[in-house]
Amino acid sequence: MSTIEENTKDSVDAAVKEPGAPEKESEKIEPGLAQGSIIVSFVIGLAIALIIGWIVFPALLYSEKEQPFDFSHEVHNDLVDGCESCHYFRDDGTFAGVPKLWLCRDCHEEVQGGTADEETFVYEYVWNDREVPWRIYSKQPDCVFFSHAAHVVKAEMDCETCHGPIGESDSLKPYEENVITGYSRDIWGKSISGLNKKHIWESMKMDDCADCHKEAGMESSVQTKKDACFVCHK
Amino acid sequence: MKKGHEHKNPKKYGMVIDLDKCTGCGACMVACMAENNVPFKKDESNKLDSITWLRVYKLTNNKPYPDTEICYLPRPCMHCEGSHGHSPCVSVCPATATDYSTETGIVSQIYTRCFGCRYCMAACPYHARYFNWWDPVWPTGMEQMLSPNVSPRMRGVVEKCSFCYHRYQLAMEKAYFEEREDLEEDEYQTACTEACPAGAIVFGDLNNKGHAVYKLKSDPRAFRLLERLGTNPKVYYLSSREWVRRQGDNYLEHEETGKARQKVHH
Amino acid sequence: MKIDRRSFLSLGLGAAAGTALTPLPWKLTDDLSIWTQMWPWTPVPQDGETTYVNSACAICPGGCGITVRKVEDRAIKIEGMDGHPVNDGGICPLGLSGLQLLYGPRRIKSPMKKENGKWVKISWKEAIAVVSDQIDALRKNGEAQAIGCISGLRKGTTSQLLERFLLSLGSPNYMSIPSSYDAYELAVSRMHGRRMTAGIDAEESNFILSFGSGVIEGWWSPVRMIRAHSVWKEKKAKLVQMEARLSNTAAQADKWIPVNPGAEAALAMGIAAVIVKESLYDKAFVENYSRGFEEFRNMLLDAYSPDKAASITGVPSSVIESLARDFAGASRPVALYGRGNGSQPGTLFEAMAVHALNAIVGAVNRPGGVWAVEQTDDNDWPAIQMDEIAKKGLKSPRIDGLDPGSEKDPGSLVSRFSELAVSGEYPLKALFIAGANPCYSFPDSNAVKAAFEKIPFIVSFSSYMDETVEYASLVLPNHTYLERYEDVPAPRGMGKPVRGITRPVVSPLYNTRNTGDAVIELAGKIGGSVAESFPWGDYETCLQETFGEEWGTLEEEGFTSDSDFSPRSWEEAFKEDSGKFNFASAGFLDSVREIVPEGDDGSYPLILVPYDTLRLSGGYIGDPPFVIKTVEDTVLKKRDSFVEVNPETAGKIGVKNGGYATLSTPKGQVKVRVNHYDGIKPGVIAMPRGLGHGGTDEYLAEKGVNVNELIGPIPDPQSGFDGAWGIRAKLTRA
Amino acid sequence: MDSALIPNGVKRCSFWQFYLFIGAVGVVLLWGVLAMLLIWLKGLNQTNMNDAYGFALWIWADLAVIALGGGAFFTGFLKYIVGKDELKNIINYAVLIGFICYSSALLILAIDIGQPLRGWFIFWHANVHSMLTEVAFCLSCYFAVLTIEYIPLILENRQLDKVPFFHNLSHNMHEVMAVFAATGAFLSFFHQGSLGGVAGVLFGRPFAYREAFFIWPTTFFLFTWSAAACGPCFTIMLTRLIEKVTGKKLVKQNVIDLLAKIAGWMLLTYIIAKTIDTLYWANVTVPELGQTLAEFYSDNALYKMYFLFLEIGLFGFVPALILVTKKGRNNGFLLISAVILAVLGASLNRWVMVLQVMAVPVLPFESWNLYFPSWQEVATTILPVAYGVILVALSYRYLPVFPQEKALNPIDG
Amino acid sequence: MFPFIFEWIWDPSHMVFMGGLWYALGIIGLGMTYCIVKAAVDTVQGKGGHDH
Repeated sequence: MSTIEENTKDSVDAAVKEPGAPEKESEKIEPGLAQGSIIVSFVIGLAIALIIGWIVFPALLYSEKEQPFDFSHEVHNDLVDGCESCHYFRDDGTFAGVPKLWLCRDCHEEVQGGTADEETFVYEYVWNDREVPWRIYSKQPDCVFFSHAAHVVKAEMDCETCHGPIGESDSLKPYEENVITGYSRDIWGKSISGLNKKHIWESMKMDDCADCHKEAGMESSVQTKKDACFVCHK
Repeated sequence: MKKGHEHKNPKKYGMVIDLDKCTGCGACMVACMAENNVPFKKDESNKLDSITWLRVYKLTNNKPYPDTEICYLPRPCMHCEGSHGHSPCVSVCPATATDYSTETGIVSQIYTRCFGCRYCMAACPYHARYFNWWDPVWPTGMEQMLSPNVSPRMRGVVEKCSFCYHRYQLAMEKAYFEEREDLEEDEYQTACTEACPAGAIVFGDLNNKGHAVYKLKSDPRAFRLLERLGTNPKVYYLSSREWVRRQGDNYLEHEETGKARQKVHH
Repeated sequence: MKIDRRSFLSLGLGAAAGTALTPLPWKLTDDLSIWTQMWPWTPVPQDGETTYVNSACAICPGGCGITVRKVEDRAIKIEGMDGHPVNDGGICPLGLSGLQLLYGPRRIKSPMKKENGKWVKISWKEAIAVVSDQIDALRKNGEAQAIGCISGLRKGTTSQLLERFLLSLGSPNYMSIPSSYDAYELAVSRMHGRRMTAGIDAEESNFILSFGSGVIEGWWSPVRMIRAHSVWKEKKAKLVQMEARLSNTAAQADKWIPVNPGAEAALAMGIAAVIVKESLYDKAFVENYSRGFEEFRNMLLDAYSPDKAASITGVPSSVIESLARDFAGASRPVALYGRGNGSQPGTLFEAMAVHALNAIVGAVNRPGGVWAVEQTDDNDWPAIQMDEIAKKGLKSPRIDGLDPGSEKDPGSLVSRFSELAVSGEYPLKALFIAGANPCYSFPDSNAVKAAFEKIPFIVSFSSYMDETVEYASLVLPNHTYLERYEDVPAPRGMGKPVRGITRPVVSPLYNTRNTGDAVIELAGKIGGSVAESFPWGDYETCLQETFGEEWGTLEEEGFTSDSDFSPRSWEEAFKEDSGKFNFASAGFLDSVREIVPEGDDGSYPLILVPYDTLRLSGGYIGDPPFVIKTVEDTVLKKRDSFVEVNPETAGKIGVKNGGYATLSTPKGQVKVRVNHYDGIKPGVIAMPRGLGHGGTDEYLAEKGVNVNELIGPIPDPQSGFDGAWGIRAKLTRA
Repeated sequence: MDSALIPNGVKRCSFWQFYLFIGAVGVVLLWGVLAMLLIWLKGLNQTNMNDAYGFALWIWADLAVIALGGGAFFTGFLKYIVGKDELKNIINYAVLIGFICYSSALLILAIDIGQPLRGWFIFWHANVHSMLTEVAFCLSCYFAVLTIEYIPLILENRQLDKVPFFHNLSHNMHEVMAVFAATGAFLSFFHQGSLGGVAGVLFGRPFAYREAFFIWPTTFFLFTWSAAACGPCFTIMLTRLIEKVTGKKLVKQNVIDLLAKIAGWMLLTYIIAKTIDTLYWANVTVPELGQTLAEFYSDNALYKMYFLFLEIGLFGFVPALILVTKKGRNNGFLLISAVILAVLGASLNRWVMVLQVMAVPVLPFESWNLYFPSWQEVATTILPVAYGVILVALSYRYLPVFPQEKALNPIDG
Repeated sequence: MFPFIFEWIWDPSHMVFMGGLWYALGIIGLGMTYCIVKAAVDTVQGKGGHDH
């Protein structure tokens, strides 16, 4: 490859010796003008890409889905004795998650408050004995095993640590579904860059779990010196 | 807010399989398949492309009639400890999809992490690892019987016996709920152990003197498969037949069964 | 500014640089890999509350208790029921796969009628009407006796309802399918002089002589016997297995005695002869509680001296002698009858020979021996109402020639079904099929199919699309055992009384109906005395009334049992003067002793014997996908069946291991592959039952060869049972 | 038609002749691409691999092309680090072959994994204890180096060179090429070794397992060594091939002779080391694990013991001895035979270290496994060959690959 | 491969491996950056092409 000088010389000579070669035109452009247009094009390209990447892409990636009807945690929280009244543990230690109809039926056999949402609930679901197809914001993928008992009972964490102040909310936020993966947006987090996380509940990726487990001194993995894979995977 | 996780009594789950009792009926294989959402194809007669986390081998003493003897040998994943958890497969996985837990001694396989390079299969001398060559397909209606406790695998990843780890997860969850830290022997048992009509499979913590496996592993009939390689497997076998014990490992002609030195890998 | 190649390139470079500074490529890469982790075509099981339901397994007569794990309303796993007297947590591969039958593609989803060779879905109302019309027509025509029923359900209320239904219609032709257990029961009944049911107190035995019984391969009550085998191993009891092939049982036995196929009875007699000759028998029993011993002794010494026995059985006389001494010397010996899983009845002579062997060592009604227990009627249902038509019909003889109710009645015979059903005394005009698949599981299944073609009206109660359903005119599909209530009688050979119950673990998935209900409804539709014979609103009421107080326990626990039960002592058992144990009972000493296999040894130099394995269900329900998956590739490879052949025999024929061969018998010819197997007697070839299914289940159909197409029944002259144990065969290189 | 693109002072075949040839090879390429798409869409069930043969034809092809592509790094090492300046006359070609080999290897790896879309996990979630991780990293980095080495050659195309930026870039890259080459050599020593380590660390497979020397199994060193020995042989072989095809002398004999001589000594030392390693393994390692050498070889035609002797003798010592002697190197027939034998030797070694490792039963009650590739596997393995032929043809036609071509083949008039 | 990734460990084996990797990547990256930047500067200065 050190023969470059020689070669280049040859080719240049050849080019000079061959008048009428097709690529003459490019040499007509003024160097300054060409560089200017090159820089402008570069900036335009850059700007378009930034807009697509930061604004258009996230908008396309997530599709907003409606919940079957609205629900106020705040209203219910005032009436019951803490989250576990509805989001309870079963006798085998598993967590029931979003309550089933039978639990709501105690109060909602008939319309109580008279909101349109409650009417929808009572007439369409309670009376038809149909479970409400809630979309679960914090639903982890199938490969994840999450034990509420381990966190709530053993590690004595409260619900808010991971779920945020959902108990104080008066209505349900829109559910955003990642159109590629089918995940809830809450797993990745609202921030598309995944960087500026302020509260634990803002994202629920593997690394978020791992950070806390590492902090708690769980180090049973031979490979990673962190918590072993099968602690959270199934 | 968060309570520390104090590390105590690391467990080492293992199995002792009594080949004198094993009848080769195949219940363990089926129990495993049913428990772990193992897929099945229309033709499963090619055993090199048939996912059976636990496979029952038919051993023969290779003698002609009428001195022929056969013995069945169920082979789950051995959950090799190697030296310090470096089992043959764990250290070779390039993407950390398989790991060894010092808390339970179980070799895990994470299907969503595995990208299907199959190096672990090349590393495993027991052929305990299986590749999903095909998309798993359940005939219409039969997906109803899938267990939510074990995630179904997708095409293109490796899977293997997990010692029904999900049962440990559920047992621990119950224990935590009841504010306990430890499990009773019967709280965590694998599906094959429970199903075996012969009671030939015993499962428990090899470190726990109170567990049946602790004593059984030192039975004079006990041996492990390919011990000499230094895989340090956690599945023990019992057989009163010398030829069966001898087929558990490679021996030179003059060597005595069970007396060979084990290799240690660092 | 001019858009030229360079600025365009620059635009692209800018875009590339910009894209790298956005989350797009990174998030997209990440999400695409997450997509592969969540492929929409890979199912995600729904989570929910886990519950457990205790029930019983009704796939085979083993009588195991099961616990079904459910998540919400889905059944996700069947496990053995802990603490159940039969299986205590253990379970067989077939039982474990029950959910694949429930949810599988083999299910019949609605009543169906065959119209122009095609199945048409119909309503239950219509289906019941079609059947009752047919029955009415036959009865009006005075042909009530031409209605038959083949039932795979030996005992229990459903079979009783079916039998009752037939009797109330006026037909004596209710036929259950006999097994080796029925043959043994008949032998015990004849030798004890009363209708007896036989249990084996196997767990307590310490020396087990098995005459080809697949003790750990499904014999009588599969899981219970495997558990018993483990008990034997623990307490170092001895198991001696006598058969021509190194079966799994033989492999696990302390000793395998390869015996000429079909010579098991002679071997039993040979052993008995040594015991008698050397006075090793239990004198307390023989002298006080038996009669006919002299005749028995004479016959033994005459016909089964060690040398003679050795020449018949191929077992050296020294081995016979030492076996006899060990057996008689054991404190709790027992001899077992019934080849393989015991589904084939075999000859009465052989059953009696084994029972006589038990008797001379006193292994009767004592721990570790055979428990003979009087048969009691299971129910106290009101008497059957019979109208004139019924009475007239019942005067006709049974098509199988049996005299129902007599002491010698072996229950029923199907060994000559294909011949008698169409060309016997009178041909069958209508046939009900319940819990059976004769077109697959009867020997000489092609002849059975031919007979079925000639029967004008066939109604199947099958839950699954099987070979027999293909020949039916109508299907009234039963719920599966996971969707219905039904009592499960004590398993074959269980000494202690046990009863289990199946229950609707899940609500019925399809438009099916419990056969008990279907029969009751059918009777109601027919009306008159037939309806009066069924005074229950539905089957569940019938069950509740039948079991009275026991029902509560059944509902709660899933089973009832009496763990303290023990059989009557010798004094009690034989106290009636006629009730002594009879060594010279009818048809024993003077009977035809050997069944000669079909075919001449010139054209067919080999002998083909079918064998049973727990990995292949040879019964009316074929292997579900999980179980067929466990079948070894030396038994089934793609669509080819393998036959086991001794390498020496194979060498003579010139077939390599794995090579193709043509197997022919007097009944048929098939292409098979050859598995060189050292564990089989030269000259004998073995083939498993359970392959070669038809039907529409792609996980089962068209795999291998159905051995029943190659063998045929040979009625035992004594009992009429199918006494065949094999057939002559020829193997040639293909 | 394309004369403006063809380097000055050299003669090339006609446009139509050339593209007819490219088209013909292109058909083979398309066949491979079809198979590749089938595999990506339908999965690895399109292959005849199975649970016993998790590694098969592809991994062999991978290992083989990387070993043979080793000519690039070793020639670079000799030229830039050792200072064998004559090799400048063959290094372009060596780089080109290396580039083809390594890009093919990466392509095959992308087909070979069950979940191609997760392929990046090997980098992102790397387990540094895995030899495969080391392979992946070094392979990718070295491929980047090869690309960097190849780019200036592309930029030397008569038309591209006219663009000032490209001309400068090419010039600057040449200036610092020694740094790249050194990095490439460093990376290559490791990944060639890691590829040997892939088999050598398998302590569950006595046939593959080699005891560690420092932290690496001996195969680590043997693989690097054999790649350094056989890679240049492959370069020489392909030089002779292209000379045959074009009917021109492209590289002067002294260059070939130098490379052949070095390769010969590398091969000789390698095969001695390999022999010692084999003897130690067969007499110490294997018996310690309760096995004998004979147990690793079967009656099956593919796994007979004579392969071992073939590898060491005919494919090892024979070419090595030819190449270290001046006479041998000067005899055209002997030289070409020697390099072909050496190439076969490296390929056979990789074959044995992949396929036979899978075939040999470890559990005493298991039997030998056999495997025959499906057409999809064969097509995707031939795909890189077709791709390589096309790339070599294009490069030869349009780029000044052989600096000595003009001098050796002066155009009349 | 980065310190913020789950599998990263600050231990010698990782450091040696990742050190080697990042060293190589660094050289490749720096080298190429140098070449490209210098080529751009040279081009602006009017070098290259046929006025060479």
